[in-house]
Parts: sequence; C-alpha cells; structure tokens
Amino acid sequence: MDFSDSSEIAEFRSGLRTWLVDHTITPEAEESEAMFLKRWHQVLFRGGWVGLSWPTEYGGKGLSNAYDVVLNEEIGASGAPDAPRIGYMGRAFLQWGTEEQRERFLPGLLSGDDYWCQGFSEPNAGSDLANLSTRAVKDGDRYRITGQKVWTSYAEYADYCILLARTGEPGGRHKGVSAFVVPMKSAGIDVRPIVAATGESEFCEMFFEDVEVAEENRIGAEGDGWAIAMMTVAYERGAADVGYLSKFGAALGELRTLVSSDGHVPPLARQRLGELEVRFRVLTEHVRRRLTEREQNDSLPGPEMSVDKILMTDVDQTLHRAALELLGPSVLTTGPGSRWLEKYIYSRAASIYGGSEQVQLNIIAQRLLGMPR
Amino acid sequence: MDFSDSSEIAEFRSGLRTWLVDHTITPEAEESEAMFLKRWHQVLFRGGWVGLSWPTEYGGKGLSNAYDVVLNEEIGASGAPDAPRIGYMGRAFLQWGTEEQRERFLPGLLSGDDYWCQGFSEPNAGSDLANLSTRAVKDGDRYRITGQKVWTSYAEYADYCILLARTGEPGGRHKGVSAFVVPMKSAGIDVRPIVAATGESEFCEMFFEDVEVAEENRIGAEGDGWAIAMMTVAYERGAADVGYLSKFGAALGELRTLVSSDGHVPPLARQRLGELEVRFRVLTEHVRRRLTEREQNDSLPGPEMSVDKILMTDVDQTLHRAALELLGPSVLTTGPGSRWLEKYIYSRAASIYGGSEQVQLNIIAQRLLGMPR
Amino acid sequence: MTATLHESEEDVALRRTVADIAERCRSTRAAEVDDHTSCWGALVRSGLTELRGADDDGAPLATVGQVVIVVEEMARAVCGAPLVGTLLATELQRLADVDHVVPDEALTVLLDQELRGLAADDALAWDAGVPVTHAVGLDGENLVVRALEGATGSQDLSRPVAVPAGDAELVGGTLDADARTAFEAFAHVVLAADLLGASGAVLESAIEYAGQRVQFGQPIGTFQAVQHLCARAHVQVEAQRSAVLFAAWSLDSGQGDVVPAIVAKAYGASAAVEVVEKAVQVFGGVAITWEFPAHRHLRRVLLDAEVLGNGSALSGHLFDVVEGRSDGLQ
Amino acid sequence: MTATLHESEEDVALRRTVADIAERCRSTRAAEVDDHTSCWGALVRSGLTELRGADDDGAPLATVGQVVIVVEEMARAVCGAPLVGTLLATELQRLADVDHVVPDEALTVLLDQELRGLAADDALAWDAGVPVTHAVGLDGENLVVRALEGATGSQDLSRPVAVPAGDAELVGGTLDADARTAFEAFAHVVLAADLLGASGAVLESAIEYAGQRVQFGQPIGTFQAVQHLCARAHVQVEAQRSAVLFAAWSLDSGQGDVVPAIVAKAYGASAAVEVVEKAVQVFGGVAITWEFPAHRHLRRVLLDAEVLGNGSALSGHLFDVVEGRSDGLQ
Repeated sequence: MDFSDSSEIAEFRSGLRTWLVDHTITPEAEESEAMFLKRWHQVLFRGGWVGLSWPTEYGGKGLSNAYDVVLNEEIGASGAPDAPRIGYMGRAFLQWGTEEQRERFLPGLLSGDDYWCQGFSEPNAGSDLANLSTRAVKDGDRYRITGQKVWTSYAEYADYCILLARTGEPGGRHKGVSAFVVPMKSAGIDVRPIVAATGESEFCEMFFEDVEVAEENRIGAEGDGWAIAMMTVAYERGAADVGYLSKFGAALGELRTLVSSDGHVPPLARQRLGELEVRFRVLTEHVRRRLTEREQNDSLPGPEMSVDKILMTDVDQTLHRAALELLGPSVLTTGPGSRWLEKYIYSRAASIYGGSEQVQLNIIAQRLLGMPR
Repeated sequence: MDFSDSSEIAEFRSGLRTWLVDHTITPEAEESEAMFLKRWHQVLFRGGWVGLSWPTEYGGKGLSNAYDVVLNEEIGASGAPDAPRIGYMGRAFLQWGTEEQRERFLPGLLSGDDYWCQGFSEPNAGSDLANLSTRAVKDGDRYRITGQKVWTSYAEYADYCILLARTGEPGGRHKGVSAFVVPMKSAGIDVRPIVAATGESEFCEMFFEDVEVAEENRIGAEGDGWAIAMMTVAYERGAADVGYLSKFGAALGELRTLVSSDGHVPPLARQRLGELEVRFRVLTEHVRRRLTEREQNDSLPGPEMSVDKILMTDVDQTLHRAALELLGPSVLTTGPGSRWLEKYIYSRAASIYGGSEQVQLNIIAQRLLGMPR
Repeated sequence: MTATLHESEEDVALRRTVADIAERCRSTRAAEVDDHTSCWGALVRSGLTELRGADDDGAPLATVGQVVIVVEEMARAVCGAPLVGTLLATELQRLADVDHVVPDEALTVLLDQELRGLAADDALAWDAGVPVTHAVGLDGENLVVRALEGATGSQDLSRPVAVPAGDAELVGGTLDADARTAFEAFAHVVLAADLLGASGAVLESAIEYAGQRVQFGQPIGTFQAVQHLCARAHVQVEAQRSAVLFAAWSLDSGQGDVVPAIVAKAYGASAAVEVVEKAVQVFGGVAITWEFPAHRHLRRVLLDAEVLGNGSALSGHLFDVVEGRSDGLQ
Repeated sequence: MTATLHESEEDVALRRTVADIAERCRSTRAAEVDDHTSCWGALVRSGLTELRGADDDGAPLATVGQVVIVVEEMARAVCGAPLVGTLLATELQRLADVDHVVPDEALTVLLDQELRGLAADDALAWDAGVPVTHAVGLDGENLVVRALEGATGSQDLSRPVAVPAGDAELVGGTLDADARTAFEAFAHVVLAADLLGASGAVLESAIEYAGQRVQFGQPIGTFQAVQHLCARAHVQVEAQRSAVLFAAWSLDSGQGDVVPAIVAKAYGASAAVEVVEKAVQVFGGVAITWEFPAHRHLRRVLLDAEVLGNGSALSGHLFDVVEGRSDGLQ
C-alpha cells in the first residue's frame, strides 16, 4: 500500500515550506476575517498552491489528493492562515455542472476573486436538512425564489451563493430539491449578519423575496439538489477538505510554544500536549488514508465521512478545551477579543454544524454498520 | 439543613473504628467468597453493627440512615470486607410482608444465619425485566413455579430466594407479576453456577421445574410483584444500600498506599488519585444527601436512584480502570487470580446489572426530567 | 429547580426573594447592555450583600447554607451584580476582625494574575462590576485595600476585572494560616454554588427547548441521544448540588473540615463546564449566537472554574491533604 | 472487515490464508483449553512465523504492511500461538545481524518486569505460549538468549508469560541506538495491529449481536443509545486502522520516521480498551461470563496496551520527540 510517492511529495513539501516563510500575511487594521482569508486565498493562488488536485483543464494542477494534505500540514506548521476550502464547490460543478457553468464559475472560485457562500440551512431545517421550505417556482426561463436561510458564513461578503430550494411539492423531503447559483447582488436578497457567541459575525441570515434566477444557473437537473447537498456536506466533514488540518496544526504548535516558552514544561502539561499530539496525528493519518482511498476508487465522499467528522470534532474540542486549561485564566480575564476563547467556543459548534454529532452517529450506525432502523 | 447529629455520629464512628481494628477477619483457606462474606456478616451482627436503621421491633437499632453511611465509610477505611447488603430485602418485608413473614424471615436475614438470593432476571428479561416469563400457577393453597432465572448471585449457597413469577396472563408486562419466598431446598430447583469472566463463580442459573411454594410465602398480593421489584432495584442502585461505598473506599485507600509505598508519588499519579478522591467523596456526599432526604420524607427510593446508580458506576469504572494503569503490568502478568483485574472486570458489569446504563438514563430523562417519550 | 432536601421556611422565603431579583435581571437585560446596578440595589435593599458581616460576637449574620442559596439563585441568571466579590471581601474582613474598610459599598477581592489566591501587588480585582470601587487583598498576613481603576471587562461578560490604581493600604487586620484556610474553604463553596446555579439553569432551559424544537418530524427531546445527553448532565448537576450542600453544612456545623469545600469546587469546576457544553449541544445553532444566553453561562463557568484553583489543581491539592502532606492551605 | 484501502492481490491472498487459520482457532477452541499448538503449526507451514527473517541482503522477507495483516487477523481470534513474540524476536536478530539463535523454534522477547523495554536480567518472557522455550533479550547493546521455565499463565489467557531459567548467553550480535529505535518502532506497529484486530473483531460481533438480541420488544440495535455506542467504537477502530496502516507504510517506505509507530501504539493502547469496553456493554450480561469470548479480547488489549509503554507513557514520550528532546528512543 502506498500513501503517496514520497520523493516527489517531499520536494513539493520543501518548496512550499520555503515559499510560506516569505509569503505568509497578517491581517491589516480594520480588515475583516472574511476579507483577510480572501486575500490569503489570492496570495496562495498566485503562488500556485490552489487547486492542487483539480483537473488541469480547469486551472488545477491535476495532482493527487495527498498534496492537499501536505498543503494543510505545511500551512498549519507555518502558522499561516487556514487553507482555502473550495474543493467541494468545485466538485459540485465538475460532477453536476454544465460545461458553460464550469467555464463561467471555476476560474473565479479557484483564484479567490469570487467569494462564495452556501445557502443550505433554514430555521426549521438544521440537522434535518430535508425539511427545507425555501421555494423556487419556475417562471418561463427563470425561477422565482422565496424563503429564508440561516448560518451562512460571510454572506455579506459573498459574490455568489450555492442555494438549495424546493422545486417539487412542499413537504417532499429529499425529493424535489434543486441547487442554484444565485448572484448575491440580485434584487430581493436581504442579508443580516448574526453576531456569534464569539462576538464575531461570521454567520448571516439571508431572506429571499421573489428573487429571479436564470434557468441556466440551476446546477444539474431539477431534483438533483439533494445529491449535490449530500456530496457537499460529505466534503465538509473531512478535515483536509475544509482546511482544518492546517487550523489544528497551527493551534497545536502555538500552544506547545506558549506552554514551553520558559523552557520548562510541567509533567501534567507535557502529558496533555502529548495526548493532543497523538490525536492530531491520528486525524492527519486518517485523512491521508481517506484521500488515498478516494483516489484509488475514483469515488466521491459518502457516509464514511461521518467517521471523519467525529474524529475532526474530537480533535477540535479536545484541543481547544485543553488550551483554555493549559493557558490559564489570562485568556479569560482579558477584555473583548480573546482569540483562544473564540476558538474554544467555535469548537463547541463543530458538533452542531454540518449535521450534528447525533446525526453523524446515526449515519455511521445505520449506513456504515447496517444497524436496524 | 442537617445531614446528621454530628456529636452522636462522631461517637458512633469512633466506637466502630476501634471495634473494627480487633474484629476484621480474613478468608480461610478454601473458604468461598460467599461463605467468607456470610461469616463477616455474622461477626458484624454479633458486634451490633447490622440493622442500624431497621426498626427496633425487628431487631434493628432504629437509627437514622446516616449511620449506614458511617458504617460503609469506616468499613471501607479499615479495609475490612464489604458491608452486608440486606437493607432492601428487609424493606420488602417491612413494606409488603405479613407480620408472620417478618417474624419468620427477618431475624435470620439480619443475623446472617440465612443466606438470601434474588431470582429476578431471566435470559429474555434482563434490562427489560417486565418481559419475565417464569410462571406461578395457583393450585389450592400453593403455587407451582416453572421457569428459568439467571445472574443470581451465590444461589448455590442460599437458603431462600426472593423470586419474581408471573401469576397473571403471559405477556402481561408489568401486570400480573408476583413475588415469592422460595426455600432453596425445595424439590425441583436446579442451580448451575456460571463461571464469570473474572474466573470466579458468583452468578448462577436457576431452573424451576414445578416447584411447590405455599401461598403464605407470597409477599404482598398477587400483582404486587412489580412494585416490590421496582423498590428492590431502586435500593440496589444506591451505593450505601449495597455496601459499595465501603468497597470503593477500601479500594481507593489500598491503591493510594500501593502507589505511594516508596514515599514518592509521581505528579501524574498524584493528579489521578486526587481526581478519584474527588469523585469518590462526591458520591459519598451524594449518598448522605439521598439518605437524609429519604428520612425527611419518610419515603422509599424511586426513580431518583438512577442518578445514584450512574454516579456509583462512574466511580466504580473510573477507579478500577485507573487502578490497572497506576499499578502497571504486574497485576496482569500474574497467573490466575489477579484481584485488581477481577475488580476491573466486575466494574464493567456495573453498567449492565440492576438495569443497564441505558435504562438508567431513560429513567432519568423520562421520569425525572419529564422528557417526552 | 430547588434542592430536594427540606429547607426551612426561612430558607424557602430567602430563595424566593432572591429568585425574584434574579428573574428581574433575566427579563430586563438587553443582550448588549450588561448593567446590573438595579440588581445590586435590590440585593442591598434585601440585606443580601451583608450576609457574611459580623454580629456583635464576630459570628457571621447568615450561614454558609444561606449564602449558597443566594449565590446559586443569582448565578442562574448569570447576574453581574458584584455579589460574590462582596461576600468574599466581607468574609475576609470578618475573619480578620476588621470593620468594613469601605462602608456601604460594593467590594471585591484582589487576586494574583493567575487567580490562584489572594494578593496585594501585581494583582487584579475579579467580579469588579459597577459599583465596585475598591478591593481587599492580602500582603503576607496583612489585609490591605486598594482603589481600582475602571473595570476592563473580561470574558465572563457580566463580571469584569479591574486593575488596582492606588497603593495598597493596610487596614489593621491580619489573617493567620487557619483563618486563611477558613476563607479559602468559604470561597470554594461560594464558587461551587455559582457553578451550580449557572450550569443547572442552562440545563433546565435546554431540556425545555428539547421538548419544543422539532426536527425529523418530532421534538428532539424524544430522541434517545438527546435524552441521554440531558440525563448525564442532570446527574452532574445533582452531584454538584450534593457536594455544595454537604460542604456548606460542614462549614456551618463548625467541624472545620475544609475537605468538602475543596471537593465541591474541584468537582464543580469540571462538571459545570461539561454540563453547559451539553446544554449548548442540545440548543444547537442558536446557542452559538450572541443574543442567546447560553454562551454567558459558558463564559461564567469557565472563569469561575479558574478562580482559586481549577479542578485539576484542586484535585492534586486534595490528594496532598488526604495524604496528610498539607494542612488544607493551598 | 478488511481495510478499505486497496490491497494487492498478494496481500488479499495473505489475509485470506491467515483468516482461515484464525477461523479454525476460533471454531475449535474450547473455553477451558488454551492450546494453540495446531495454530502455531499452521502458521509455520504457511511461513508466517518467518516474515521478518533476513534475506541474503539482510532485508526482511516481508514488509511491515504484510506483518500487520497477519497479526491483525490472528488477533481477531485472540489466538495464543506465539506469533508476535516470534516476529519480534526474529526482527531483533535480523537487526543485530545474527542467525537464528534457536533454529526452527518459536521464540519470544525478554522484557523488564514492567514490560517497558528489552532486558536480560530480572526479566520475563511475554507471549511465551507453547512451543516457546527460549527468549531473546538485550544486555546493554548485546543480544542474549535465555532458556525459559514453563510458562506461568497471565491475565491474557492465551498469552502466558514465562520466567527465564538458564543464564543469559551472548549470541554475538549487538544493537546500537538506531537499531534499537527501529526495533521499538516495529514492535509498536505490531502491537498496534494486535490491538486493532482484537478490538475490531469483538466490536463487529457486538454489532451483530445487537441486531438479534431483543429487549422491550425490538432488537437492541434499533435503540439510538446502542447505535451511538457502536458508532463511536467504530470511529475508534477506523482511526486505529488508519494509524496502523500509516505507521506500517512509513516504516516500509524507509523514511525512518518512528513517530507514526509511536502514535499508532499510543492511540491503540487507549482506543482498543475503550472499544472492547463498549462491545462488552452492548453484549450485556453474557460478556461477563467466562464462556463468552469478550473477556478474552478485553484481557488481550489490556496487556498489549502495557507492552513497551502504555498510552500515557508513549504520549509523554511523543511530546519529547516532537519537541526534539529525544531521538525517538524511549
């Protein structure tokens, strides 16, 4: 069994590591998190590090998935901002989109010039996504979309939204759901940022009132929306696919540095950090295995990604809870804006978004283990 | 709020502590665990330490429940064998029995001269006790009992069995269940010890084939069996009621001694032992609160005892797992009969017997928290 | 949810009084504004800020058991009136046998930067919300008071910290080792009550929410996974309650055993955080919004857990006490 | 359940061969008798005990990846044939560049009393079931062999330990620090594969049991609590598998990075025990009987976890390696 071609990977890794030393950026004054990440995406793109595993015909490098893991690992180790998480959107177009859609949308997605958001969840369709009620009504060569979306990250900065709406009968559950590309400047869209428990406003509510969308903006056929959504959420459950390997690696490295800054690491901290290192590395190795499998089988991610999501959430929550305990009260007695507390709070959301932990465990039990319903 | 009368309790405690120094016994060669515990029960009884909270008219001391906790605590601290666990059987007679039954059975139960076992579980009625199928058919002034029981502790040594059997319709669930006192020397009873995973044979299967039991051996009316069973299992979920406070206290004390025997306690062991101490003391304090409540309200234990069972199981499993790690491989590389491994394995059963952990959590959610079914 | 142990009529009335004040705090507080001056006023009018003042014999006016009732009920609303700081500062003065160093005002305590114990220099004042202007600390065995700069906020949104401004002034009282142990025991119980109130209340509202929120065509509270999550959290709340009640009784009964206080704080420090985390899981997405109060409970218990030693530190400390290697002082 | 990564045709055949031997072990073994001589014979006949023997260039006859397949499959049956001991002893001789010290016989390794590492004096031989008669150990850098007294049993019922009887004899080979690190890395991966097999198999049978055992009128596998218990355990098995596969690949690809081996053993040591504990919970009462195999899996993983450092010790060690404070040697 081979996880990768080690010599080529090693060369890639060392090239990337060198590049990162000179190119890592820091936020500018007043720059929002979203705009900072967008700028970093563009810097990475110009360096040639985005779309490693995308087909060359759409601007990618056509490399194996293993390179995405290395990108994640090296970005994490360098302490640079998270790797961009665009793989799953691209995959939706490659799998279901028309040639025209690919040519129209993929370049901007890849370069980071267009910022995309995702209109899936609704107030009454959270973990139970099939309960969504936003309607898309056909009207000649266009659709008229009306409904409410929630938990959309950075919608206020987005150029496009991948939106799920019901083209079939109300209450049809998984049937009659379609996916659309909606330009965010369309008339009838109202975006309201939600202040998160961290104090940041990453999430938004989106209200659609009779928003006109051209028929050619539908991805796939009517009713393909559910399959597109399932593929998308499966990607979102993978730690490399969403760039979280880099996020965790950077956090762990920073934590190790902070705790050992005076050269002495107390036994309990050494033990705790060692255990975190074990969990993080197991996650990394698991991700490499998954991507290798995906490549060997030339398959899209499926229910097995719920295993990855549980492992990823476990690292996220264990790491950030331990950080609060290891760093002590100083991260709590500061005024507004404690980065470690924000990361901790956000880690609590990790078992909620993208399908709650309970939903992931249902999927594992019923779809992977075949346990009876 | 008062947990106890401190000066009288203190006097009792110091008297008991002194007594224990002179009277603790050790197993004799070839003595079975059951017979050893029976002998210890009799020694305690002669010392005046059994039936502390029983009514004086039936040979008890009429003291508050707090004394039972002190008994548990001191036995545990002294390293003596477990305190006898007869409270719940006595309570069944006090609550449902006839005067004649009390006079007939309570003295031997109290003194330890009679050894009692419990015939509740069946192969298809474990956590789902209401599924029991052992039948008791009325035949004049007696019943004929046929069926199979399992997981009965020390049935081979028992003089009497409290047996649940169905007097009502088959499949009647909670209805039509009655409780009987069955002398174990009755014709038609076949007892087969089950060798447990520990290597010991504490448990037995019991086969009842047309066993005759006199009507006056029925406890309560026909159909009262379910209430008697529920009261009994509620008692069994309390750490003082089953004598486990003493067991855990002794184990923790011994573990502390073993780990610190060379005068040096490594930081990780100190931390781990401190955490075990916290959990054990919280359990003890919780038990004292429960017994105080039970006394204040003059009530029988109910669904709230599932909280106690979860806490007790948590201490049991955490303590004995930690013991294996703290004591290292020497307790695993010995030949047959590793006491700490046996305790560990038995702790795994703690979340199974007396209603599995899943059943306890259902009871807490639905009956205590009122969550919807 | 009140304790299931019988409370005296007096205690029941006390709990009701405090619950009313807490309820007003809860219902009138806007998400953006953390102004608890009216809560503070109500507490002062009811005499609840003076519970640990000394009577003519130097004994406290109220028992630790009563203090626990008051602190738990106010913590249920995550109220920011500087009640706990004032109770601790008052207890400190009573134990040092000095009169109120700053009469008729809210007070709090000066702790070292790691919040591990009382301090005088390089210190910060915790629970320093309006109208706190001074804090009491310890310089060796000597009680000192220092004026504070304006509060600088903290991640416990309703309990800002403040930096001392003026020099430390001796106030004439001293605290020997025994008195310091007594203070720490009292503080541990008060903090454990705060952890109990903040975690217990958010769990109750999560259970209520689970009965209403529908997903997959039924209330999420019907799912066994959600039921078991709540059931486990309930066990942790009940165990916290038992430990707090027992520790309070131990101190009130005057046996001088500090172990139950350490146990209550050590257990509460980890259990309360886990309870709130479970409640957040039940609430789902709404709990991750600023508007919804769950994160206030989370922030409260996270910071409480660190004050005067977190669960990990106190567990190790308890081992030393039990092994006889320490006299109970940290 | 086999790895979902593609295996070569050769590997698939290898796995099938071993699975047949393991299946015979499982189906013919009486509860009271732990005689694995026929399993040993089958392994010898298939050449599987020689996998880490040296070819003419000193390279091993089989890859670590193939060893992992063999060890995992045999561990699924908790077989007591001294395969792991023999593989470790053979690897040790290969690394020390010596010929078979005891030709054509089962062998095992000498470890210190705490099982933390190779030893010569005050040592015991682990995995010393029939027909093991000798064990290889390390005295400083020197490889030694000692004859063994009869095995004395252990709590891993199918893997007795034995005490050395004869004196330690030098066999002419030495192990420098690098070779010792290489040996430990190999041993960690083998133990991690043993943990994976023993825990993965018992979970699969628990899941099957849950589909059949009826309580409350339905298979217990329909209850969400049981499903989630199994699902969490499955995640831990899959993570173990990923770590083992990656560590084996790392060693085989010759990059000499020992970290993945330490990670696989450290993770497996705690995860496997938790997996078996969960399986026991699903089985309920039957798992607490001697007759039922669950406790054999439990005993196996408990002892495996301690060999050459438990999860706790290895995690601390990993921190030192990552911080550059250690060269990978324990």
